[in-house]
Amino acid sequence: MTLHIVSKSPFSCQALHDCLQSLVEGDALLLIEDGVYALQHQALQSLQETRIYCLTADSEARGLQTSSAPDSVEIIDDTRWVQLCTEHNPIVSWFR
Amino acid sequence: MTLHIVSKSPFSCQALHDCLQSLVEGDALLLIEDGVYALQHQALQSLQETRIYCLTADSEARGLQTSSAPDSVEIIDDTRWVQLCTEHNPIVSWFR
Amino acid sequence: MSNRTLALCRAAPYGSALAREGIEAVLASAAMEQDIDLLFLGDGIFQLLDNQAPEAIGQKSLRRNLKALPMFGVEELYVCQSSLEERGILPEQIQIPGAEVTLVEKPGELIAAYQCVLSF
Amino acid sequence: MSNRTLALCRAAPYGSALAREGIEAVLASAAMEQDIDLLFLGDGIFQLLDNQAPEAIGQKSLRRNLKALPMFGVEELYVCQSSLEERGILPEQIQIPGAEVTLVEKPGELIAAYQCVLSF
Amino acid sequence: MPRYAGHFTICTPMKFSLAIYSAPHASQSAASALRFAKALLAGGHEIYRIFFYCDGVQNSNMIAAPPQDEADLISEWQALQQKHNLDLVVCIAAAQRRGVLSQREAHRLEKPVANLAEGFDLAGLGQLTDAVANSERLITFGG
Amino acid sequence: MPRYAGHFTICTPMKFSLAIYSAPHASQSAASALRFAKALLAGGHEIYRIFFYCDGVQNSNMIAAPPQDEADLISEWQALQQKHNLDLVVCIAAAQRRGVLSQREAHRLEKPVANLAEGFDLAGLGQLTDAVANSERLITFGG
Repeated sequence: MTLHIVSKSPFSCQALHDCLQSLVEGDALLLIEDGVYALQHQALQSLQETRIYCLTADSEARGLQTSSAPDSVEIIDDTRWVQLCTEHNPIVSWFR
Repeated sequence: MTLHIVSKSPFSCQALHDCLQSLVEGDALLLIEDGVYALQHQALQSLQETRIYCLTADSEARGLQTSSAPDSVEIIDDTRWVQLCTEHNPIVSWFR
Repeated sequence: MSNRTLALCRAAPYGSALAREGIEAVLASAAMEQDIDLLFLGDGIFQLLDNQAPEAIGQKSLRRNLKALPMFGVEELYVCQSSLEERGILPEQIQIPGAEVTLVEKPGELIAAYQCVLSF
Repeated sequence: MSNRTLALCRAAPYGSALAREGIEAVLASAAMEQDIDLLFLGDGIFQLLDNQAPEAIGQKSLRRNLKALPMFGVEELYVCQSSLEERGILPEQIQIPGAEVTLVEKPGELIAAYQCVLSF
Repeated sequence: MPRYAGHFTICTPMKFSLAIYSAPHASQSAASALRFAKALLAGGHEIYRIFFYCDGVQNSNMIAAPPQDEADLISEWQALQQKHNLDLVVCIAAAQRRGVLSQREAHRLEKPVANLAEGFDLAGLGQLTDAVANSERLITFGG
Repeated sequence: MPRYAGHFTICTPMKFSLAIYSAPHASQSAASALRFAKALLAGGHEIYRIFFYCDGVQNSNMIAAPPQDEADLISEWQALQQKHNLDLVVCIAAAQRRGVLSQREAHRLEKPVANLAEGFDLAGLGQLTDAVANSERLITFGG
């Protein structure tokens, strides 16, 4: 199962859009860097079947209220990030 | 009157979107670099009141058929680019 | 000669250096007593969010720089209203002490009032 | 050990160096006889457009590099169908001599078949 | 069909400044700026200053060595500077962060080598403010 | 409310490689890569190679001098390299274009100075291919 890593804001960049077009059931989505602004974006609301993760360092850096994020989002630390990478293959980065 | 210079593709970047939100009647829009892909984008079709220019060097570089672009688009060279800059003020660059 | 200048701030903080380097240019300008205003538009409004804690990603808070603006005489911050709404951010989440936040409905009309626009 | 690799090409040519440097990495890989396929998605499909003439902007044609792919054994190019449609590009506008263009309806299923994905 | 129009209007010379934020090879914008600068000068206009900021400071890195068949923007800026006595200013703070140093800065920061190309000067952000104040047009090349 | 979950699963060590495309100061992604590399090593995993490509080659520019209160990624990479004997490979073609040269390259290209930091090696794109072939996971840090 694929791990998709999105690092750009969905409000200014097509990265999340292209990624969602390439999601398959069972894939996981990890939000890092400016990708965490997806927590404010409605695109996440429609993702019922996808496990969504968000790096805590990046959401805290930006002052994002993770309490308003969808229930399906799991806030994770770097250790868990590494673990996600061992559990998934391939790993696809969406950075533009 | 403002000259807006857009240099990113409207298919992957919010530059054109943000620019169009900031257009005032009488403003001019210049497409350069990857901004010329706007010739393929429907957003231009709705701009009846805006003079639209496109750098020929950039549309030719990318193999874009300017014949399919809206009538309102004028294909210009670098000399005319300079002239547009003398005729307008302020000049606003939308590059991300 | 003096030119009324607008800094157009469209970059989210931290992901790229542009937000920080934009504010640094504005502070330099204000320190030289040039008239400079700021318009936050698009993802630039995220620069203003409260409770930023970028230590864990190895960066300094950008809000600290923004808070310095009023000390240099920049007391009014323009913010694009539809950019806020698109991102679900409320005006009370983006206050800067000592500065007045003015929501702008038509950014194009604001832009047209300046002789020079620096994009960041 | 050998890994089936997919190069995910999402950058338009010329505006940034990423499209060119991506294709250079693919050519290097193919020259070492590694299995590597390409999926053009998003603005990456613009790399394939015919009649590119970048001399006036001081760059070399990227299509020349793409045309070298079949010589290195890369004969099948995957192209995201909806990316084409969104951009109003027809399949006949993106042919590369010696290579077969395969339109992909579900890029996610293609991606899942690889052990390694290099994003460009 | 778009209109192809010939324009031969003669306009009054104006004072321009450019702000460049991008490195030569990463994006096209530095090359666009160079082309625009040449067109400005060809049109009889004055360039008050070109200010290199953010990644744009890499336009002054003298040890960049692009392949023979690729554009060499650094040399092109230098040639233009010599021909027209341009004021090419590189933001000193942005350059430090990105590893572009003059001899003097290298010495001050205890770095073993310097790589600022001849024809460029390091200076503070005040030079951007000054360019804004003293130019009729300022154009940003970024991204 | 999202779930905050504690995870203490012990997983089999794996062989990772990273490809880094971004300069230290322009974007966050090099810093993210460094953090991820540290987390990998802390988790007992092996890093087969870190390949610096595109603007990522600036991670090996030894004369970058960020202010004292900002992160110094180049030094951090060097420290990590020393501690874990990492294979830090910088794409030679990308580095030439962007003005990052070893002594040997500087000599060959007739440039007066070199600025490749210790601990990094210049090599061809084949080293990326090799990393792909010999790693169980490859992660790209770009943008």
